[in-house]
Amino acid sequence: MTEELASEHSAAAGAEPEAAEASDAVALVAGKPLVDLPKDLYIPPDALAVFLEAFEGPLDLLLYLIRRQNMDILDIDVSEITRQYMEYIEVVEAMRFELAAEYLVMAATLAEIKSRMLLPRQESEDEEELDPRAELIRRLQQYERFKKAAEDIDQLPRQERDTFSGSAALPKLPSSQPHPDVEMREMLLALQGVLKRADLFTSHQVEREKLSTRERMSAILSALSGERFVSFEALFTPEEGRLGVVVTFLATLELVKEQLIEVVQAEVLGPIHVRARAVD
Amino acid sequence: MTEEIIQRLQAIVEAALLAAGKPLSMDQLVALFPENDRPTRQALEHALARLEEACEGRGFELRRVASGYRLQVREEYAPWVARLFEEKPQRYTRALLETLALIAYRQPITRGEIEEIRGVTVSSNIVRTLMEREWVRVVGHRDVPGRPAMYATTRQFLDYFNLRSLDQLPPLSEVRDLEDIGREIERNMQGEIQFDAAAGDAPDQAANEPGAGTAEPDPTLH
Amino acid sequence: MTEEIIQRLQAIVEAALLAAGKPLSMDQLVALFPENDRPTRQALEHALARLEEACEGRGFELRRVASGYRLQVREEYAPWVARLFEEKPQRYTRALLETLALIAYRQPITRGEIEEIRGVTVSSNIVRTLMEREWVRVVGHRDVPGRPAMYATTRQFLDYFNLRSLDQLPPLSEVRDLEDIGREIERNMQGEIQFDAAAGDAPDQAANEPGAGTAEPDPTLH
Repeated sequence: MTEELASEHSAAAGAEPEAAEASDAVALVAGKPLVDLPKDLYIPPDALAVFLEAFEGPLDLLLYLIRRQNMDILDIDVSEITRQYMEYIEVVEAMRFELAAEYLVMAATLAEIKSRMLLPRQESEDEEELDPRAELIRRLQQYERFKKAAEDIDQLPRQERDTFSGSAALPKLPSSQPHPDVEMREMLLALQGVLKRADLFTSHQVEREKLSTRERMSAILSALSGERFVSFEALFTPEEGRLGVVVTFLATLELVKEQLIEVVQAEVLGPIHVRARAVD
Repeated sequence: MTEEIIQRLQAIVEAALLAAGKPLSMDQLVALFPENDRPTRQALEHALARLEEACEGRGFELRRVASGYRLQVREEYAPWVARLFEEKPQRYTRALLETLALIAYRQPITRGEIEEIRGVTVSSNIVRTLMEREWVRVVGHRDVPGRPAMYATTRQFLDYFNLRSLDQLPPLSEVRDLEDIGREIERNMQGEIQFDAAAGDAPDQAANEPGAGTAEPDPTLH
Repeated sequence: MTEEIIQRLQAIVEAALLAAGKPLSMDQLVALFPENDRPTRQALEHALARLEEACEGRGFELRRVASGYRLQVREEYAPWVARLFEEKPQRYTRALLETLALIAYRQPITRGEIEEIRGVTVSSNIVRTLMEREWVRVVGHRDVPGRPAMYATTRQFLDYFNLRSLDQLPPLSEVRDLEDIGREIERNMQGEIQFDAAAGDAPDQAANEPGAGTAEPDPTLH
């Protein structure tokens, strides 16, 4: 059943009269492929319009003529091709169809090549004298390879024709609010704004204060939040080294100064205890 | 009906349901086939039943809904799938960033103190957002009327900004010069990396040391 | 990694690809998982390979295209699936396909350069269609008078044509350079002459052939 279906599909697709799609046919006229130009190059007027559209330009027409003659692209009979090309142009002009300027330019080029080839070859002046056809052959070859590439691309399996993206319905999705990203620079810019407004720069103390001290103040406070009194020594972590001890000491002094903790010593030389002034 | 035909019907139905991405009715499924080569409804139902089985253990399943059949992502994978559709997170407001910066630099600090510096009220929303993100926590209460909470930054805050300690933030005096901020941070981090490399295998303790970020103890401090 | 975990990853990936309905990159797949529970790329690739196998004999397959991985209907079922859609798949004119081919193989390329090779004007319509389909975009301007736009193809172009990279485009046919062409012509003519000589009655055409003048004068011919 596959073959049947497939052929029905391609048949349905092929039914669309689109000249550009015809591979062997020169053009489609009233749905029927026009396989070859009549030998005498007489083309009925209605066919001519379609015929004009069947070619992508003078290079395309030349390629067609070359292939129809079974010529090798590298060995074009310029006289013959030029004759046929000119006839084609004449017919089109006789029918008063608008002809793209490129076709006329090509006609001139062909005429020039033909005339150059008729000239006797200069005897051993520059031995590297190029075949006057070379440039034309180069252009024809170049165009032909991209014409072929276009056909290849058209053959690639593509979405909406040969394959379709698969998708399935969504189940109920949990809603989650993602967190925005913040760059430190953003935060510092914001801070700069505040500082300008608050004119905190004038505060000598703020400038000098080490942030680690403030960080430690927070740490001590949160350590004190649970219990009523903690021994002063417990705030220190000897493993931190001298610098850590100094930071803790400074933080404690600052906390005392800001009246955030109170320090109690029951007797002279007795153990010192600290606690938060306001416990949760 | 041969096994092969059923297998084929099942694949066609699956292909069509995935291409449609929405429910297809039995009529629509029948219409996939040209008139001269239509399977019976019974055959299609058989193929659908087979498809249902074939989806076991996979990321999607066949559902029968009012308008027909549809393939649907399994509910158990919703948490992962949902992340595909997460909206781009909005940006934080300037007010929030200012509040965060003030808590970082002036901790422990109360909301009232932040408001005093910023000159405007700090909305509860901002504080809640910062707490929910676990960048800020309450470390105590100030012993004044109302006993306002005092806020400080957290370990998570440091982690997020790749800081070992708050000392790695540029000092306030340098925040003044915008152009230098980026360079300063970079230099600090560079120093950190070099420090780490030099330290080799004495990591944890150094990492916990609050002053580790600064190579030389600041003489003005003492 | 246990069998169970791989099985689960496979189902999650399948669920996500079907939920997305378009290609997902490896980065996007990784991002499905929360940061603290991310599988390695290797594990995901393993799961994808397993998924690919698990789609054998089904209506769809896993394809890798430029933007990532995509689950798509198998080509063999396209004839049935196509009947779901009222509209026939869009066809593209030769002019559009040739322009697209030139942009694909010769990017970055200006409209003037395309016209030079095709030998005809490229209509603005074609360029607009290609841009609207997001197959082509402007990647810069050539530094010549008029600063014409240079076009290149996009990832969407590759995705649409089931390609992973430009390398996968069908190879361009060879073009021999001018000197080669010259030599070729000579060789051809030489062969022809010998053939003619062997055949006995040299047809007029060979003598009239204009190209003959450029060959080494052959004493036997004249």
